[in-house]
Amino acid sequence: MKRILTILFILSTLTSLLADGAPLFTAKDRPYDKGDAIILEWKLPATIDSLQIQKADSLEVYQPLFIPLEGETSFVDQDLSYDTRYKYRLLALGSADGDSLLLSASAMTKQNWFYMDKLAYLLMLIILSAAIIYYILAAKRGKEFFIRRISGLDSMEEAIGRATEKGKPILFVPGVAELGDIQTLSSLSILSQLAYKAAEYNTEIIVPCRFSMVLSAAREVVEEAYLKAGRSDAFREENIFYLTDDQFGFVAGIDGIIVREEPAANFFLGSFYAESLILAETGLSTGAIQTAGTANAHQLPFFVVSCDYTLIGEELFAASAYLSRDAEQVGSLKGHDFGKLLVIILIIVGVALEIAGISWLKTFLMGAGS
Amino acid sequence: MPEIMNTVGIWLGAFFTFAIFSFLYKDNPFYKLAEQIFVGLSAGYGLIYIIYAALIPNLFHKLATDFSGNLILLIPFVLGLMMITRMVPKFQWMSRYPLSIVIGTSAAISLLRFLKSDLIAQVAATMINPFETKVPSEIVGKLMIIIGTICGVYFFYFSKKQEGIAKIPSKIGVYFLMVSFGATFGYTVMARISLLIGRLEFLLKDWLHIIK
Amino acid sequence: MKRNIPLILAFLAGLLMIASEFIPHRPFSNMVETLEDWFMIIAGFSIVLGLASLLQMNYQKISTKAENWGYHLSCVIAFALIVIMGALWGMEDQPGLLGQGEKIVSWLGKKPFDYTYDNALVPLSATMFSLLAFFIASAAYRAFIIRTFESNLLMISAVIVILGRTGFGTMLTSWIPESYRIWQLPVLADFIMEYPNTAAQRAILISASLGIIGSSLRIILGIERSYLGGDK
Amino acid sequence: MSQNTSSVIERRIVYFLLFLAVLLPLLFPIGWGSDVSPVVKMSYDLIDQTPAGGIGLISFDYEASTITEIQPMAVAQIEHAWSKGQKVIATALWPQGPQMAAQSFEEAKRNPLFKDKEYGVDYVNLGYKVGGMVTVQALGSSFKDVYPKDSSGRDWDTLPMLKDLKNLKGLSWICSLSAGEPGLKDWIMIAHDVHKVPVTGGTTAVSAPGFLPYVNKNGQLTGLLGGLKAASEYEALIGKKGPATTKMDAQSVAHILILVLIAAGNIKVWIRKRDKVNNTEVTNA
Repeated sequence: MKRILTILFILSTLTSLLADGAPLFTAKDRPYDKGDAIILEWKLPATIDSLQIQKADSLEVYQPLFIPLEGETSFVDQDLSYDTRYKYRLLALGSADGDSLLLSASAMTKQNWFYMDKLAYLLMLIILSAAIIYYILAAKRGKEFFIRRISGLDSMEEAIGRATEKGKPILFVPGVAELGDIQTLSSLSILSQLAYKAAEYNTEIIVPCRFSMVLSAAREVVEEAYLKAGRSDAFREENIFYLTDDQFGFVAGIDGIIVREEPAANFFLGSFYAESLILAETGLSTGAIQTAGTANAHQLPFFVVSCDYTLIGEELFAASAYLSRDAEQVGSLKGHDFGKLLVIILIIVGVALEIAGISWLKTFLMGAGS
Repeated sequence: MPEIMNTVGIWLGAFFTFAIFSFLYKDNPFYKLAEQIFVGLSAGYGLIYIIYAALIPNLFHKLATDFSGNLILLIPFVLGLMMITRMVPKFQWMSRYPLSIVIGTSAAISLLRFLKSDLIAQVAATMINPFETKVPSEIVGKLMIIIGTICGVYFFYFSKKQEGIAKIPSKIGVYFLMVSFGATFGYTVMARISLLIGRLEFLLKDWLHIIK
Repeated sequence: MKRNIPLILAFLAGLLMIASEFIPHRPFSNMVETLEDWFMIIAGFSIVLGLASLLQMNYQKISTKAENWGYHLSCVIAFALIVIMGALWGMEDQPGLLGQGEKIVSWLGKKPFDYTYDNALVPLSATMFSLLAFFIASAAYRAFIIRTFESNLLMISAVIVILGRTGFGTMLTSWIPESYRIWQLPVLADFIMEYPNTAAQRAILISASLGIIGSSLRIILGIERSYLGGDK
Repeated sequence: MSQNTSSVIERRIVYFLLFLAVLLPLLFPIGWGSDVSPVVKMSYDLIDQTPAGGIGLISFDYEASTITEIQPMAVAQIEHAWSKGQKVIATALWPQGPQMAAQSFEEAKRNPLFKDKEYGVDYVNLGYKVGGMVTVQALGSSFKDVYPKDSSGRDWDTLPMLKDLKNLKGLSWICSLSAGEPGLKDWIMIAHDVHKVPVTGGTTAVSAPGFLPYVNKNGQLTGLLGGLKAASEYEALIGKKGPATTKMDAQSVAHILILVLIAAGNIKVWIRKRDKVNNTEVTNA
């Protein structure tokens, strides 16, 4: 026992000597990554005045890589190729000219099979997916879930009614994003409900699209809705059309439609950017009932001030479940709500731990979030 | 000659600028003309651009110079052609294959990206110790972040009636949303005015040479 | 069957992407980049569908002499013009069917395609964008009205931030002593942006991301399939 | 219907007022100064305290897309340096840089005070060199090796102001007007950190926060101009009603107008409500 203690003592003295005294410069492969980064670390005496780190290029000539700010002791060299050896050297100038130092180090990049810092990320993915799938299955087995009122959606019927009364069309803009954007897809499932009702009321529905793939999908969705309503004779393909890929060209075209066709109800649902206010203000000037919805938080204020009803963030994704009362969608919504509870609990626990000075939870999550 | 054509170009730009501005008064022939030219030009621009910037360098050039080395590119090539089958009703079903691959992939990418940066990162960023500093305004601010985030998330809780005591956090959440909407609106004013300044600068400087 | 294969494809594609996120080793590590290139190609082909729709709509308006048909004719002409220019002389450094068009460049100063872009599309786009300056003013005039508690919050925070962003706000409140700095308008505006605004934005982001996660999952699992239309 | 017409007219009035609020300050500059932030003052002091005859270098590391924000800084700094009897060298790490430099010199010479400034004596435009940091490093050993000729092909030796200049150490100050990379960071790392020449910089408002950490006690960056507001502050310091000042004026007037509109909108609603109350009373009686 005593011997072990002695050895430990000597070891610790040695390491502390190393740490305090001798300057140190190391390079090592970043673990658990795709082999694209090397971590450089250094420890230098306090008398060092200026520092520069250099890296050998393909001709073995050292080029400046990085000049650390005062107090920095590490650097991650990124965007490297895997399975390659990289050489570095550290050049330090002391306050007196004779005091300069030159240290070199090298390391090999290596590809791994798992990103360890993504563990929290994978766990969250599994928990959330499991919850959503669980509730979907429960709903399919016949369990009923409650959904609170979403005022923006109760107006939909009213809007279609108004359009029918006036004999004017309905305008539906599925956002300005590509089909791959989930907001566009959510918008299309709302369109499917809306087109079904419009078919029932025998009211025309106009859908301008910014991208060809959105056009294809929108046509499928509306045609299917008319078919379901038993009105496939009334389906008019040319009412779902493409204008242009250009953001403002698309907006200019829609503005023209709004002032000339004067739709009685406008729906702007999906991903919107700067054009939100242009569309909503133009629509307001014709006196249409306007319903908008987007998850792009920075555009919400503009819809809120110019539209009659606005679906805020998640409400856009909840809309389709709310309108259709389809068991699978309602179940999925219940799963999202489980996620919200989890988030609230995590935040409360996290804040409590932080106040207590314990921060492993935050660090664990941060690793996944960065 | 290029100088004259440059001037012609500026006059053209000025004409289109006025044509679009005229929409603010009301819809009129100038706006209708500018709008339709805009749609036509930009659609044509998109076609040419995607041919020169995506199809030629990423596909045709690679296949033409090294066909056997780029065999894998035949997959997107065929998928792209399948997209076009939509124009022929009989083969319309073929376009569903590329469509479903694109959507399946995009859905997975969105799922991962939003889980990471909008869920986990935001939750972690909210785990703060409000009493770390001694500055009162910062303590209040940090408490606001914690309470506002929790109540805001609760506002979006759909599967429970928000009545009685359960209504309070939801109301607080709405108050935070309103403050945020007002602030975002106010913050955006400067950027929007800059756009107009840019257009007027074009008219006054490049076109009329009134200001330098 | 015609419907099941696409659903299986969507499922496999999604699963592969998720795997590639967590596995840093080849062949998974650079899958996202590869697929992004592929999508550009697929989107490149599918633009034909949109253009067919655009031309068909315009043709219909022109041939039936519908209202405003003349304007639709100008749309088609503009489209044809820029496509021909791009095809003949190319854009930027890219040669077209007639090469680099040195002669026309010496006359026009640029390639015709680039000339049209700079002198027609750029001003059109920038002016359309700049309409926002007017709309933001009229929206402020109409919407920021003292009514309910909620709408008052909306208005007050907007006014504070607008004031805080100009020299005017600094002038109004610079008399407030340093110890009560927080009540100086620019400081207060920053406070609102940094704290309550961040809180609300975060709530929107977090809950919307749950919606996106759920919808994506439903798509990958083939539960959500309205984008494929019906069985035909 | 009548209410609809009146709201259409109201909207047109709002649009027209906003148009005037932006247009008039551009035509007739007001010159409202705002408080000068300390980092802008540092940058100003660097040039202000350089003795006459000193040579400053401005690196034009931006292109046409950021001209609105950055060009006014270049013009103001050139005028400032000239007014102190200094000479200015223009270089560029971005291909469009030399063009931006030529425009800026031309603009500065439009000021009657500087119309006699002579090329080669008071300023030179050396041009663009590819390579970013490597170029800056090479300038550390010799200017003439990197720039045997200037941007218009004149030999180094025919330009009198360059006679005694060997390398970066011969400069009194360096300013990188930078819209991205390569740019300011390279100048800080080589020109300041290695050769100890004071470096200042100008960036867009968006990227300014990223550079603020370099304004530290080591003096890696001597002051920083971030965006149009900083440019207008600089113009105020040299007593000039320049383009940045006019644009900031237009911003301020438009902001005030919007506040006035919000007030007017509230008064309108209040009056309408009061009228409605009065009307009900009349009918009741």
